[in-house]
Amino acid sequence: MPTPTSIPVVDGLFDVQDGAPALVGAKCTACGTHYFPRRARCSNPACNGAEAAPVRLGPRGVLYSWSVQAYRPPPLFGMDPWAPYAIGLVDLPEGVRVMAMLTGAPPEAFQIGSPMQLRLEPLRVDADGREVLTWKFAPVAEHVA
Amino acid sequence: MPTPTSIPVVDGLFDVQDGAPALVGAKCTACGTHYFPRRARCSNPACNGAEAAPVRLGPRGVLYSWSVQAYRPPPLFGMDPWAPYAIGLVDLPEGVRVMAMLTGAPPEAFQIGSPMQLRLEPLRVDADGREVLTWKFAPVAEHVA
Amino acid sequence: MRPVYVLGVGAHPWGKFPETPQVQLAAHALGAALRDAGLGWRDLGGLVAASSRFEGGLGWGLHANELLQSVAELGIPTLNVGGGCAAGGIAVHSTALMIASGQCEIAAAVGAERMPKGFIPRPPGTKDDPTDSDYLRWVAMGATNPVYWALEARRRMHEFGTTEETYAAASVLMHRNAVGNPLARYRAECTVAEVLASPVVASPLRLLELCAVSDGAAAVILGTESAARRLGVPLVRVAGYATATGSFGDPATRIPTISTNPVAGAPHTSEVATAARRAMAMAGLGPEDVDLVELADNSVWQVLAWPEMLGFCEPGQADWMLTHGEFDLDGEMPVNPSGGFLSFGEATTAQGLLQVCELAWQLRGQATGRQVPGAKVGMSAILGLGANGASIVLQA
Amino acid sequence: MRPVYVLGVGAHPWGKFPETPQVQLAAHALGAALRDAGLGWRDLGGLVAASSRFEGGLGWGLHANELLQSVAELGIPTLNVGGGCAAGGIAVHSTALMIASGQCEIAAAVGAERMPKGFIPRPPGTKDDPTDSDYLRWVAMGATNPVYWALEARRRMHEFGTTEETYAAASVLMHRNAVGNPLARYRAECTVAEVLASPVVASPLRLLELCAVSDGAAAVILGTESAARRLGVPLVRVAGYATATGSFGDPATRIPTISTNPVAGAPHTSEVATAARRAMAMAGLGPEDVDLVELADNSVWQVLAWPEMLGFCEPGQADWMLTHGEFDLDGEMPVNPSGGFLSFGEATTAQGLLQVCELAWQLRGQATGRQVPGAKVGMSAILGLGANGASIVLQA
Ligand SMILES: [Zn+2]
Ligand SMILES: [Zn+2]
Repeated sequence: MPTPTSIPVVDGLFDVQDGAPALVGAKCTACGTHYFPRRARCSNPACNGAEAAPVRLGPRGVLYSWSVQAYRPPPLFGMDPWAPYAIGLVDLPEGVRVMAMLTGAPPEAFQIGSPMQLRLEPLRVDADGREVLTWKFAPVAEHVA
Repeated sequence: MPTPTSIPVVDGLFDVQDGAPALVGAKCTACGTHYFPRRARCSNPACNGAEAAPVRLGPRGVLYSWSVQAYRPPPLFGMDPWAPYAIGLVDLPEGVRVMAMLTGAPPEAFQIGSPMQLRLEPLRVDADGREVLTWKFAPVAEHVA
Repeated sequence: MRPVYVLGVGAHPWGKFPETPQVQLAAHALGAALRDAGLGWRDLGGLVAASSRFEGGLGWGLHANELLQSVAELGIPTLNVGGGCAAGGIAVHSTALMIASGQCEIAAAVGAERMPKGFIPRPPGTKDDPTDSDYLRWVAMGATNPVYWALEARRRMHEFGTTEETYAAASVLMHRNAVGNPLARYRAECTVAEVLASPVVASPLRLLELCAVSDGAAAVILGTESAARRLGVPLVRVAGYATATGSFGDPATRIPTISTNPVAGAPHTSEVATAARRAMAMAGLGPEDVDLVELADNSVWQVLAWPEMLGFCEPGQADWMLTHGEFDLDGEMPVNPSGGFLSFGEATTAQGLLQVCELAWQLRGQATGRQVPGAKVGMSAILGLGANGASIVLQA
Repeated sequence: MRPVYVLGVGAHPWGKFPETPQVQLAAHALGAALRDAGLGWRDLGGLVAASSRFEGGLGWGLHANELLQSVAELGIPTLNVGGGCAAGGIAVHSTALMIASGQCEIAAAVGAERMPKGFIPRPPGTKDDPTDSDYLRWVAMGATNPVYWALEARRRMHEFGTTEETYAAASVLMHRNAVGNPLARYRAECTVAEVLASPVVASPLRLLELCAVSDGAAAVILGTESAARRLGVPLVRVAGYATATGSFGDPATRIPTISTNPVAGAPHTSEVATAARRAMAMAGLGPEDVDLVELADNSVWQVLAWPEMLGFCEPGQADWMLTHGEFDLDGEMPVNPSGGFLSFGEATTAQGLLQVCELAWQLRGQATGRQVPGAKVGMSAILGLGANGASIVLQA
């Protein structure tokens, strides 16, 4: 979680309240559609451009699909040390399907349909010694081991 | 003129033969239209994409118009030291109207219709101490002073 | 081809808006045009965006898609069209074709731009390439855009005796027209003396004789006659619309090229002259039928040269027309009642759309403060990088 | 709208051509199409370019203008259209509209691309922008393009029991078709075992199950029926042409987004499904009338999923169709006789045009080595960044 010794990989995508992490998205004030990340307006044509307001999402969901990336992405992705890792799509109860790195299990050990839980984990340590955090999903504890 | 102590600002736009500088353009093998700089094909629709072959242009022409640039252009233009300078359009006998820096007279002293002559002059000195040459046009000697 | 009508027009004011992302400017302009037409987002059957390279468009010039994904995922056909500063005019042309061809009943064109500061630079991420004339003009002679217009302006002085005072008077006229236009960025009147006192940028042109760069956005909604009648909007028809490219032998030295191959008798700025001729022919009208023109005054030179090129007066006659008030709002041939680029500053892709908005407001009699009396036919003319020209003729 | 016919098609082979500038690839392809039609450059009445962001186009996406300035300054209307990988299909659509609307008799569409190596990167010069999902997907999770297809492929295994062997068999089919296509980059047959032995890139997808990036170019010349008859070319009609964008609720996770808002019952990859449905409706045909399809196989997943999406078989039935030879050249529904993206490698803006070239060769009976027997109706389907879809239906 963000402390003076950690920073988010990008500001405004997640936060921690009372020790609990959540993704920060938006909810249409007209039709209730949820979005991630935050956005200004709803894209449901029925809403005719209605506004969307910030909202916290998750932290639980269900794994919709996953893959393991075997080759190192371009340098903008600063994961260090680098090793093949899983990326998944997680269905949140708010109706948003979110893409995220997966953690909490070996890369090829994930299962579609598993309950998942949001975690904020370091991608790397920056030049100032701070952990750079990103959002990930892990299998819910009672479902592993 | 290019010597071991000078280099062209861009390769292939001008050369010196027997001490005489010229611009290097192209001539359509079908209709005879001249181009500057070099290009592969003629754009006269009557030529149906005919090839154009390299050819030397100038070195004399007639000043079609001119302006004095009072503000320093973006850094890609490495003129050093910088001072306001004239740019002109020169009609070459081959039918090409070429844009160039003007030299050989104070910036505001050029006259439309003047006979002009090609000169290769330094824009700046590079990190290796070489003069970086560009093409310019100057009033033909007997017409100034 | 079935007739095409203007259903709605709208714009965001021009200026500098560092806090407003490009897509938000676009949504503002198109939202205003929808309200003007009495339509909602879901009524759109197609969307054409004038594609910018400066900001937005998901980084790939997909401005129509980004706008739909931001506001209304309608599934409708979109088109993202390039064309440099002519893109807005080209977008109106493509939109008109969507209606005329029967592909849809109601479609919109939008252009929105946030410009970088200073001289317009090379596109983001451009490599130094000796076969790229845009690289050559910078590295070998540092030729800024104003120099290109200055070379034309100086030549005109030689050929027709145009004076610096006349050029300054063109700037004065543009700024006077803008006083009445709340969308314009520069709305203060100025005098010939003030223009002549402004700093020379590229002789003979001065700061107040060249257009600045601005942020801005504009949108036009077109539709069928039955849609126009159903909505009850004023009946303004898109009587002519055309695009063109440069012809071989055109003597204009185009940004960013460093040479031309002029052929005797070939028309100057042929991409615009040809587009305008085609648009007029399509409308079945001649220059004498046009009540006002919105033309791309990147500099004062165009205010004089283009009315001649477009057939509104003879070559060399524009100086007399200008100085005798014939280009004024109540003159024989009003030029840029909006105030033009000189009063707006250029927001590239939006500019061609703003021209068409202004034509519509004029023909509807809604151009409060800058109305051309009794305007029934208006024409736009715009030039874009790469030898792109476009012209739109509206008729009330 | 008047009928539109294919007058000529042409392409440059796909591969890596470091010595050939983008505009030269374009000139090669359009030159070949002109020869195929028996036309010269000066016969063109309009030119539409699928606008790339990787190279050429005067740095501003003006590829049609650059081509004309290089080969023939005709003064004709041009259009430079974006649309990511769908741009080629969108360009054919715009060109067809030029003919159908009566704007011109003969017009061409061209796409030419030289791609950077490796994973497709962000556009040149892009800034790090936290509101840009293309930035977020890279910086926060390093999601490469293959991961997006891999997520779909894994889900399909879950829903329909598709096996890794079936995915491999899709690659085998594409490569077998390409053996007969001199334009393809990869023309060697391969086996299921060889595909399964190729390295995993993004599980479950392997190197031979994903399309590489290539250089290539293709062009299509369209015209009126009278032009086709005058030239004496085989009569192939552009019976349907449509573009579409994504619909709200589409469950597809689109490159480069990092989320979706799936709505129950909403169609997957709706931009392509909608475009195909509109093109079929325009042609007055149904899936059962189509003799072959050229679809955008960025990965083997599309080879199975898209025939279902396009209505050629029921959801989940494609595995059986593939493994029983029904997608083969002599099967019930031949898929990608050209060899597809998997055999060509993707040259983004050119790809949608190559599809239409292949349809024309097939319907003319000129697809030597890969001919679908008795092909009379062919359909293309292509997806582009920004939720752009396009589909073209040709009929002999
Ligand atoms: Zn909503
Ligand atoms: Zn020639």
